[in-house]
Amino acid sequence: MAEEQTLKRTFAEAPPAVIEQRGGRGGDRSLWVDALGAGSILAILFALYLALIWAPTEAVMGDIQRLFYFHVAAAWLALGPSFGVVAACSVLYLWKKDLRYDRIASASAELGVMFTTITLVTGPIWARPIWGAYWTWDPRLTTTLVLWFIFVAYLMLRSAVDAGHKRARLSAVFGIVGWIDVPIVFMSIRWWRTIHPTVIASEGGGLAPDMRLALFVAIGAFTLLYAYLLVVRVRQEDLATRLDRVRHQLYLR
Amino acid sequence: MRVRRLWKYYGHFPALRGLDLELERGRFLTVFGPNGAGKTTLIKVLSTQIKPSEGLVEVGGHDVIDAADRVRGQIGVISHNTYLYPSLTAFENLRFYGRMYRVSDLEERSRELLERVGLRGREDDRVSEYSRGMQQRLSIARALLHEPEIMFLDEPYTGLDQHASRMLRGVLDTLHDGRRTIFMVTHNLEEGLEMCDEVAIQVAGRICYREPIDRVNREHFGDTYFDCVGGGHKWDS
Amino acid sequence: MGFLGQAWTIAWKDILGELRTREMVFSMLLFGFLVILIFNFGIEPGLRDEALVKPGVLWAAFVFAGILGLNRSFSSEKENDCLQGLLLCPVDRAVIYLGKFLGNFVFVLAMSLAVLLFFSVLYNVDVIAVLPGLLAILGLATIGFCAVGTLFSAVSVGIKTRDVLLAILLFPVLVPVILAAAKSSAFVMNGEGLFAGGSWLAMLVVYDVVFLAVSVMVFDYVLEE
Amino acid sequence: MSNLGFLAVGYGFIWLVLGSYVFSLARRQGGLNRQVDRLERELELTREAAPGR
Repeated sequence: MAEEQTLKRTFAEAPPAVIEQRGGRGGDRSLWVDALGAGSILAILFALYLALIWAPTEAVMGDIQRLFYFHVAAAWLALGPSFGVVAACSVLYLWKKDLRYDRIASASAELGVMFTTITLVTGPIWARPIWGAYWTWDPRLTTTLVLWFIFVAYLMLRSAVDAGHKRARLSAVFGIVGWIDVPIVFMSIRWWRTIHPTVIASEGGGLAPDMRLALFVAIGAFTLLYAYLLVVRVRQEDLATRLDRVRHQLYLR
Repeated sequence: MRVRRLWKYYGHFPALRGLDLELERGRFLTVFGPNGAGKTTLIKVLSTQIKPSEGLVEVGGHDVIDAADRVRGQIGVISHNTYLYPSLTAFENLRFYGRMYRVSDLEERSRELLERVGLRGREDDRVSEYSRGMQQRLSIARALLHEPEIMFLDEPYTGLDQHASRMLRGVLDTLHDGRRTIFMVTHNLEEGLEMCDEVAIQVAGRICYREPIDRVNREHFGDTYFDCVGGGHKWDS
Repeated sequence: MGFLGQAWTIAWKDILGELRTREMVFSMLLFGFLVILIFNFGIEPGLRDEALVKPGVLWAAFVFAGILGLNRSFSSEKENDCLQGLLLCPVDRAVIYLGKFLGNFVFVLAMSLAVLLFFSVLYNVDVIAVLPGLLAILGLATIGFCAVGTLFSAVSVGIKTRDVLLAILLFPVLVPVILAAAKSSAFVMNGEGLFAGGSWLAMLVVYDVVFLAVSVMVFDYVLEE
Repeated sequence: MSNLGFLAVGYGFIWLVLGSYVFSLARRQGGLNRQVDRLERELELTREAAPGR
């Protein structure tokens, strides 16, 4: 009898939750997200044009150097926004205890793995014809590899714990420790010999102005793409969480 | 002890749903309830082992979140888990916990408690060599080391033999001296009704019945209980 | 009894328990010996004299054997639900962290010393002559190893796949410790003295300070439920 | 492999990774939308069935 009553009551309470739900799904198609998506596609097409056609061929390295624009863009995203957002949201979660921050951190870590993978694979493809070897234990390469391991460990930790505040707490702690670790990793590996080309030399040399423009456009385009994918992914997680909650209300005994 | 609109979620599952409870100093309250009613969750929230999701919880006049260490200092917990280190001896276990609680005259106090739970002479044996009943008795001594004002008992009779149960009853009897607050949860009606001043029944994360013991009809308490658990007409209102 | 006294009480409880059962240190030791043995077969005899090879082997052995101890650190508290009993004590969570850290530090250091002895015999390294330098490095590296290791051991304790997970979490974060320890002990073993690799020592110190501080700060969140 | 060959492989890889991630996002979104639809249908049904509502 009690069960029947609860059931009725929760069902009666449920519709608003689902309306909220519908708003959520509609929200995924909201204008600014669409605009962000369209903008990132256009920006990437433009960046492709600049990188492949417009930018001059590098005198020493040849055409392979054209890989560099997106390689650097991916590396920037991996080390900068992706990991930064993971760490910032980890701190925010521990502070505010709002699971939304946890969802943002997890989405950003996923994107981080993707961009780190792109960096790690395009690097050797570029290095092979230039340095004659796919891999060198150069600081930047090695740090990126360690970064990749930290991202993957973060995601593995998440997959090993059931969703909820416990998972959020544990992964936040790991995210923070990992983020603090990366600069130290970089420092420690830098005290080895460096053969990685310096991208933007301090005295302004190194890169022709046209190339620099192409590089910045590529970075901008990838950052837009990152923002778009992050928003889409976080909204998915939000929706999945709401779905879970409604379903739980419904089937609660 | 004061609990107001206490909610505890595990994921989306609410183990405690807006539970209200008050217990005066010096009273002995037994909470009954079927499995899954959230009894252990309640005791864990009260004893600062888990944090409440929502609501206000005060134990011994202190908030369990803001003043957790204050609360911890004045409560003793006896559960079906003994919290004893199996590779250490009984005496070493007491010494460890005594130091953690900053108990003064620890040696003397340990000896006295070991006497009280009938483990004198076995204090230098490792806990792993103890029987379940002896471990539980030592666990009682451990919980009493710092002379807590408030005792929490979570199914304390589980897995105890005759001797140990009797011992536990005797210890509870001496503890129940009008100054100490005792809070016990159990699903065993017989043992639960024995010494308490007040009785409550918890179903589905809420308290649905609460009476002083002298207004409880012992013979028919079983019916009351099953009415509550099975019917649940009270907890909805 | 003060802050450190209580932390030491926790550590001593772990050490005493270990002295009784000898489960962990023994398996750590054996594992460390085995790693050194295996590496011996993996490296060509001629290469063995290269400056960085020997310390590399040594540190690989320490890390692999040490992680066994970290794994047990919090899972040993699971028996009889002792971790709950410990959490019920009216002590700051930082004290619990420091206590577990101290215990781990003692275990890992004891294991390292024995493995070092074994290593010096098998790889013909005269460790006695360079012992003070090696000990300093060993101590600093073990602090860093246990600082992060104790934290992650607590993170992984409630997880089914905790043994593997701990290694996956810990190794990438430990890269600076391993690098710095191997590099600076290479200097020491070459007879150049402890301060020839001064910047590496500085890195170890920085790592230790940073991660001890961070761990103390975030440990509260790991155990909270 | 020629210089341009390496370039093609590199660019191919980048877009392959990005494409497959976007594809997986789209699939997940499809699954979520289906779940929402199903839940709404169920709710319609139970609301009609519940008396007094």
